[in-house]
This record gives sequence, C-alpha cells and structure tokens, in this order.
Amino acid sequence: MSRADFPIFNAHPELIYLDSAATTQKPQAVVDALSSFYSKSYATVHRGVYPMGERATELYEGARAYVAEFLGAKSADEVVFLRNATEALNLVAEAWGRPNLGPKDRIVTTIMEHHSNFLPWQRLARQTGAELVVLPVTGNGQLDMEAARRELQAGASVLAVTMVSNVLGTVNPIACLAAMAHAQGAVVVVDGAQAVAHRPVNVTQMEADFFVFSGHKAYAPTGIGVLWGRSELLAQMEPFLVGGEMVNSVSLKKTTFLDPPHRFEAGTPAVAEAIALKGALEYIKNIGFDSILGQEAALLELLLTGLGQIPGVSILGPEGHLREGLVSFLMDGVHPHDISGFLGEKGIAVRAGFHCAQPLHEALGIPATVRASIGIYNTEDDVRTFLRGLEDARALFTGERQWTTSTASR
Amino acid sequence: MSRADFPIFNAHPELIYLDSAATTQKPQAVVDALSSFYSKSYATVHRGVYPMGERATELYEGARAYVAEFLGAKSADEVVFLRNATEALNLVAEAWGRPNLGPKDRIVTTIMEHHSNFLPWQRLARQTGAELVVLPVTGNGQLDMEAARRELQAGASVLAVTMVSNVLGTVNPIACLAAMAHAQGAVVVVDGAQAVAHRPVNVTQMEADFFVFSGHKAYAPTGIGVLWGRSELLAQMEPFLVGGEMVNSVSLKKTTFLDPPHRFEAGTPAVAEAIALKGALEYIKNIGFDSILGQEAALLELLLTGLGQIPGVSILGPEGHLREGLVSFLMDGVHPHDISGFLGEKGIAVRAGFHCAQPLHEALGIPATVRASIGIYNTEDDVRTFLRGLEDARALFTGERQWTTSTASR
Amino acid sequence: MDDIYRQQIMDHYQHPRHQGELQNPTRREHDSNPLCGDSIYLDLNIDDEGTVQDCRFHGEGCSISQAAADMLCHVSRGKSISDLAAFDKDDMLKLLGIPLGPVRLKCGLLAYKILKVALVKHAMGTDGVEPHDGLKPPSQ
Amino acid sequence: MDDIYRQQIMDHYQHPRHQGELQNPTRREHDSNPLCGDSIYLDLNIDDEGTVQDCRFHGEGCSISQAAADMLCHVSRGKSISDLAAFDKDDMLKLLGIPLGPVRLKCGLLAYKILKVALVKHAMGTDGVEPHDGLKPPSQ
Ligand SMILES: Cc1ncc(COP(=O)(O)O)c(C=O)c1O
Ligand SMILES: Cc1ncc(COP(=O)(O)O)c(C=O)c1O
Repeated sequence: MSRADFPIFNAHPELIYLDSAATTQKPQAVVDALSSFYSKSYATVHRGVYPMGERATELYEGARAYVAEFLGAKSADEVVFLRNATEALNLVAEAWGRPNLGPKDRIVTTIMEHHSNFLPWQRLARQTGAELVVLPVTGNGQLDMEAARRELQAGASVLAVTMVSNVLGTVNPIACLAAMAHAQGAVVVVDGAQAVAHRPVNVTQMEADFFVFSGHKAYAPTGIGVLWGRSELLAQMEPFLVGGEMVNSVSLKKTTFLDPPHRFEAGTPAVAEAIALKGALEYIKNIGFDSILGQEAALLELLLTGLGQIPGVSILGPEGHLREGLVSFLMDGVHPHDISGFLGEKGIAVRAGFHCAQPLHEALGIPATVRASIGIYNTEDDVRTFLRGLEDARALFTGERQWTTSTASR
Repeated sequence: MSRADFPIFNAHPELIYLDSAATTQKPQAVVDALSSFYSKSYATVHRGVYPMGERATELYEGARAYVAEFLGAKSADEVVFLRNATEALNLVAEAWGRPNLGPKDRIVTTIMEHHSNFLPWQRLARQTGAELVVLPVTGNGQLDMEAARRELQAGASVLAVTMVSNVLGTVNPIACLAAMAHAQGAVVVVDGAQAVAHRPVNVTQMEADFFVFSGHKAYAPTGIGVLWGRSELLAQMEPFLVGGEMVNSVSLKKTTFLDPPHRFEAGTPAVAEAIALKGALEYIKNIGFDSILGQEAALLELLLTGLGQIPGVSILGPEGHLREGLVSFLMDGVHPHDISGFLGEKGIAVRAGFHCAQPLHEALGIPATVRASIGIYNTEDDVRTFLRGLEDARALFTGERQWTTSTASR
Repeated sequence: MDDIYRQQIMDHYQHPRHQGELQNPTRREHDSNPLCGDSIYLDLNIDDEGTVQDCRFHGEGCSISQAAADMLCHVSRGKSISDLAAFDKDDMLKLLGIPLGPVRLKCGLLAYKILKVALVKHAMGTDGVEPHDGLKPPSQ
Repeated sequence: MDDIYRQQIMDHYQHPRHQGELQNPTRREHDSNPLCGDSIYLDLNIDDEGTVQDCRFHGEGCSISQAAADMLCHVSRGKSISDLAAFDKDDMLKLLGIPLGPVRLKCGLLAYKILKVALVKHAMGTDGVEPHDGLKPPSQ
C-alpha cells in the first residue's frame, strides 16, 4: 500500500527493508519537498528583505509551527531545529545540565538508553561530580519500575529516559516516570527517536521537560533533528553554539542573544531539511496513527510468532507487553553479523551489532544481536521472506547445509 | 551560461539573485544528487552489513575523500562533516581551544570577522581569561598587516581569521598571516565560508591548522558544513558532541572514542547532504576556477564601476586590491532596508543589514549596509538591471520622484 | 491598490510630523532591530489622568520603521493609556496598510513594541503594581 | 565464482585449525570491532631468530573475522617477522577472496591488524628501538 509511495522500492523492487529503526526510507513527497524548495523558493531565512527570502522564512518557521503541533507543544517557540537527536541531547546536557548540576545532584537514566542518551550524561556526571544512576531492566525487558521509584525518591535532578528502546522495543511509561521525577523536582528528558514515526506523541500530556527526535527515523531527510523544551527552561538557558543568526546585538564589549528557539540555532540552519521534515510528518499524519499502529502491530505479531518457531532463536524484549515494531534476537551458534550479511546478499536489510546500546548488551551478557525493525512500507511478505532467509542462514552457518550457488543467490 | 543549470531561474525567469554571499542557489546536479540518493541508495552509514548500507557508506566516505582533495588536504581523515561553518568554528573553539587556553593566552582575531568566527572566541576568552585581540582594518578596508605583525609578535596562541570578508570582500593574505602566527606557535583557524565557491583553496599551501566552510554557500544543500583540521591536532582533541556513531566502546565504567574524523561526528550524520556536497564541488571543479575567477571579476568590475556612478553611493572595501565578487555600500539618505525592500519587489535579491558583522559596522561607524554579491549564475544583465533599480530607489526615497504604480511594478 | 498606502508611508517618512525629542518626557523608551539597524526612541508625556499629552520619536531606520513611528505618535496623542491598551498589533498593521513579510514586520512593529513597553513601565512606575492584562508587553 | 572462497571461509569458520591458546606465548595481542562485537586474541611464539614458531587465536566473532584469523595463523606459522612485514592488507584480502563492503572489511582485517600491532610491539620490546618502516601499525 504505502510501499508505492517510496521510490527506493521502485529502484529495488525486491528490496526488503527491515532496518527502519536505524533510519527510514523516504516517501516521494519528502524527496519532492526538497527538490521543490531548492527549485522554486530557495533563499536564506530571517534576513532577506526580498520576497523569496520572506517565503523561505515563512516555510521554515511554518515547519517549526507544524512540528510543535505534531508534538502537542504549546508554542512553536519551544521547537529548536538541530541536526539529530544526538545533538539535541548534547545541547540539553550542556546548556541546561552543566550549569545546573554539581556533586550533590543525581542524574537518573536507564540501562536501555541509546549511547546518544547515555554518553552526554556519563560525561556530564564525570565532569560535574554528579552521580549517575542507571536503572536496570527486569527479566522481561521492561524498565524496572520498582527501582525507578526507589532511585527517584532517593533524589534526582534529571531523569533521562527513552520513550521506546531501540533494542528491546519496550515502550516506557513516560507519564508515570515523569510524575515520579517531578515529585523530586527533576527535569525529565525524553528521547523520542524511536517513537515519533510509530505512535502519537504529546509532550504536554506526557509532562516531559525536554523531548528530542531525529527526522531521518521519521521518513524525513538526514541532517534535521528536533529539540522540544518547555519554554521556561529554554528561556533560562545560555546558548550552546554561538555565531550568526542567534544574536540580538554584538559588540566587542557586550553581546546579547535572541530569545529561544533562535538562541539555539547558530549559523545557517538546515532550512530545506526542516521544510521537508514537515512534509514527512504530514505524510505520517495523513496515513494516521490508527492505521500505522494497527499495521505495525500485525507485522510485529507475525515477526514474533515466526521467530519463535525457528530453533535456537531467542528474542529480546518484553513478552505480552506493549512494544514497538522492532525485534532484536540471537541465534544459537550463528554470529549476528553473519546473519545480517547473509540476508543482505539476499536483499533483506536487517541490522547486526549493539545498535548503539552497548551498556544494555553488557548488562544482558550478550555480545551482539540481530535486529529487524518495521516501517510504514513493510508487508507480510517482507516478514515471511525474512523468516525464510533466517532459516537458510541457520542451516548454513550451523553446518546443517553446505554453501552452494543456490544458497547464495535468491 | 551556467544560469541554465539552476532550476530556480526556470521557476523565476526574471529573478536577479545577487545574494550569493548569504547562500547560493543550487544547480540541478545537486538537487538530483539528493533525489537520486534517497530514491536509489538510501541507508544509514557505517553499520548496515547489507549492500545498500555498504553503498551509502562508500558514498558518504567518498564525499569526505573528495572534499579532502578539493581542499588540498593530506588525508580524508582530516575532514569532519558538520552542519555549517558556525558549528565547525564552535567545535574548534570548544574542543581545541577550551582545554588549551588560559589567562596567559592571547586569541588574535580581526574586526572583519563574521559573528560565527567572533562569538566563539569572545565567549572562550571571557570564560578562560584569555585575552581577545581584535585586529583593525586600514582605511582601505584591508586587514592592518602592521597591527597583525605587532600583535602576533606580542604572543598569540590562536589566530582566527577569515579568508574573505563577507562585508568588505577583502581577500586576506592567509599564508603570510599563518607564517607570522606559526612563528609564535599559534594555531591558525581560517574561516573559508566566503572563499570555497569562488577561488581555489589549498589548506596545505596556506598552512592553516583548521579551515571551515558551509556547503550552502558553495552550491550545496543546507545542513552540511566542513571542518578540516590537521591530523595531529584532531588526534589530540576530545570529542565535542558524544553519542552514537563516534565510540569505540561504551560501558558504565569506561568509554573510548573512535579516531578522527568519526570522533567528531556524533549521531547519524547528514549523509545525503554530504553526498550532494560532493556533487556541488564537482560542479564547481567542472566549470573550473579559471573561468569562475574571470567571470566573477568581470561582473565585480561592472558592479563597482556602476555603483561609482550613482550619486551618494559610497562603497566599502578595498580599492585596487584583490577582492571577492561582493560589494557592500551605503546610499546617502536612503536606508539599506528600503533599498533591498524596493529591489526585492522588483525581483532583485540583495541583502541589507550588518551581514552578521556588527563589530565591523560599529568600528566603521556605519549603521547597516546593502550588499550585492555574485554567484556563478550571474550575468552582466543582472548587474545592469540591479544598477538601474538602485537609481530608481534613490530617486524615490530621496523624494526626487513620487511613488506611482509604474515605479512599483517592474 | 497598495500604492496609496505606500505613498502615505513615503510621506510620513519624508515629512514626519512627530519626529524629535520632548524636553521633559515622563517616559523615554528605546528599542532596536539589531539585524537591520533600526533604532527608535519614543518620548511620552503622560499626565496624571493617564492621557498621552505629547509623543515624539527619533532614531534611525528604514522608511517603514520611521513612518510607523510617526503614524503611531499621531494616533497616540490625546489618547488615554486604556485606549492605547486596546490598540493592538493588527491595528498597527492596518495603519500601515501594506503587506509586510516576516523581516519587515519587525520594522513595522518596532515603534508599536516600544509604546507597549513604555505603557507597561508607566503603569508599574506610577502605582507600583503589576500591569493589568491589557498592558502586558507583547511577546516578540 | 566467489563460492569456492565462501566455502573455504565456512570451512575455516566451522573447522578452525589454529583456534586455541598458547601455553606461554611470547606475545599475546587483543583487539575488537566494538561495533559488531568481534573480539580476537592472537597468541604468538616468536623465537630469537624472529621466526613465528607458533600462532593461535581465540575469541568470538562472525565467520569472516574468525576464518580470517585462522587463515592468518596458517600463513604466519614458520614465517620470519620480516616476511610478515611484507604481508599487507591486499594479501590478507586476497586470502579471503570475496569482496567485502566497508563494514565487513573491518571483520576481515581484524586479525591482520592485531598481527601487525603484535609484530611492532615485538620489535620494540626486543631491541627497544623504534619499529622500522615495514612494521608500522597499519592506520585504521
Ligand atoms: C565569512 C563567513 N563566516 C561564517 C559564516 C557562517 O556560515 P553559516 O551560517 O553557514 O554557518 C558566513 C556566512 O554567513 C560567512 O560569510
Ligand atoms: C533511541 C534512540 N535514541 C537516539 C538515537 C540517535 O539518533 P541520531 O543518530 O539520529 O542522533 C537513536 C538512533 O540511532 C535511537 O534509536
């Protein structure tokens, strides 16, 4: 259905793309948004007193307003355009965290964080002397809520937590965590990288203080990411990067900065990418989360069932609990890299490795995993072909079958 | 000639775009590079063990190698992909400057710097106690080389200087400045934002230590910028942003980072933009700097002569000295904003304001200027129409002529 | 159609009626658009009844920022601060009468912004209480 | 055409000849590809003449990293360190025989990288001098 909207499957009709948790393919509408902007309205923003410059500014600021609406934010001024979720998390850690944290503070995060929501806090903790508390997961791959309650009650200045784990697929109860964290006066930083393309997000309802995501995981171009922050917090923060486009006035003696969000957008921003991000979110909205949730849940079910039937496969993440359309797994005696390499040659794209979540793999005592993840363009056939390919990989690498020409070609 | 390569002039046949110093329009080849990557080879880089992921990685790393070659760098590992020149300059100030500078150090920069090469040093100087020395310009709009020699000899740890002034058009003698700076052991940071699209750059020959530019001013997409750094320096630097894609290994106890350039590219990079940047630089190379320098110098000559003939116009920047194809000027009794607004309505795009160089405007004692700047697509007709429009603006705003319908429409 | 407004703007710009300084203003307020170099001072004489007795501007800037200031002075004179509290952004833009893009909007609204801030400060300064709703400084 | 190489890789992977540890290696070197979890230890016994008397590997990883390690041990045994200095990246890739994309290249070259580092350290350790040119650690 929506597969037809994605030109990549036109160029590669046989491609089975199950790596959407790493990055999503782009619908024609997004590719067109870029081409059309560059071909019809390109100019720099906030400056040109000529119609094309004004138009570009309107498009760029319009994209900001749309993102704000998409996230359920109160105001467009709470939306900062950056490169990716990683930059957004670094900005929060540096511009909000560094001046506000010291040796008495506790930074609470979880073992299931992506490196991008772990390393900025690990570094900050080391350099400020704050304590870094890492919440564990239960045997069922959920966040240990008992530990969360206990550790937050022991005092916390920040809770940095992912909305959806990119390895376990676990969907965390953000509103509940935020309530516990706020009771201690902590600031709640939510990593929404794995969420925005797959389930409705409302930053106001979940009572986050900061929320970040990357465009490229939500059908938008590379080079664009979003930081949403509560306006009271953004207003108190010093700039992160300094330079053109974010100043009020500059002189040798005294420099003053613009209000948020522009205070945090130094230099010429990723204008075209922001505009195309709006295109991508409109694409998602048009399909609708009802339909996306339904379709992705059905494929997830098929995937989990199929994987459960392959001998030697063990699946990570929660059973019988809300989870995202992504599954990481291990196969006895076959290295994840070999699985993904073998499938890759058959035109099936899945990911092998730590998925930028080494602490989680270390805690679970597993070396690396294979991850299959679902996007809006996947079909039941995709999942079935993937499962068949996996059977072949198993037979081959465990030595059950010999490598022949017919094994290798699809 | 090359105007036909730019789709914007297809959509707006009458457009006269003289704001290339702010940002350049994009040739079809660059728009196509984006579309084609997203439609045929899109995947995440450095990770996917499937052919499309490997192809994307090759394209991305190939773009890095091409940029290195374009800049005359010794190795692709010296090229870091970032968002823009501003981010690159902040990275140098923070990751190289902050740990290396203290109250005894002198940061030497110039009054003609863009805010992006001024504010990071101003902030760093304040926070580390280093002295900020700002070199003046001569009456002829050139860097005061006498002052440069004197101040550098008085001791300097950094020289941060632009290759080309975005207001004066002055082309600075970087190799000479670098030699003086190196004699004091200073690190030389060159802002190449206004240079790369217009004149050949060779970072090795100019003996820079760091060199930065933005893609969007060189016919490439928004969202991509380049930091080139000498490998010995990059190797000593701690990461700036931390997160996915830049680690060697992560654990609760100890985290180690990749070597440069990847150490400085946290999170999913602007893959498509980097690839299209290569397309843009290839486009420039194909036309050739001989031809670009010749064409732009001829238009500059026409522009300078024409402006000189309009009563009340005073031109900033050096006379009879190497300069870039951009001219900032003032017109007696007419506010820059009115000029650019008036011309804008006639389809002529020029910039009015401080051009992110407020300290320079302050030093020159002028409030704001109009700037016309030349790109590869401009023609003699563009310049002539602009000059005629300027005459009209003068007549109108000085009250020589009344506003009528015929004045307003082109 | 815009032409009549444009002519009017040019007229206010080239022949301002209310340019200058007041000798002893009860309030002087300043603001600027650093990006384009517009800079305006607004002098107000507000009497004890809260009526703007006199109002003048000076500074530099483009035709739109200057004409807007002149027009605003014209409107303000003789008005009470509660009348002026009701005068909003849209009224200011209607006064100018031509469409303004996002950048020039700042020029067109600079004097308006200054007036609003001045009135808030006046309200706070005279009776020391928080400004009531109609007098909140406009958000940028 | 690749198939014969693939079969060979599978064979070395499933039936390694040189997997294991040496009792008293003169040098043990380790490295890993953190991105994919390949981790290899290489044990060497180098005698006073500079000949690799024995060579074994252990660790974990994908078929390519493991097979490459096994093949490399096979090649190294009995060779002098100057012979091995001449053995370069391309030789290693020729040994593997299948095209490797940028990611799997790291798997294919992991053992090779470890060997090169081990030889450099050996050279430095035995005579305390800087390694000569042929023994520089390969740049990543
Ligand atoms: C000389 C100079 N340096 C730096 C910059 C900043 O470039 P960007 O806004 O792309 O970071 C510019 C462009 O405005 C410039 O002209
Ligand atoms: C949960 C999570 N957080 C953060 C990130 C980082 O995103 P990016 O690399 O786009 O900055 C990712 C994606 O890899 C992710 O899955």
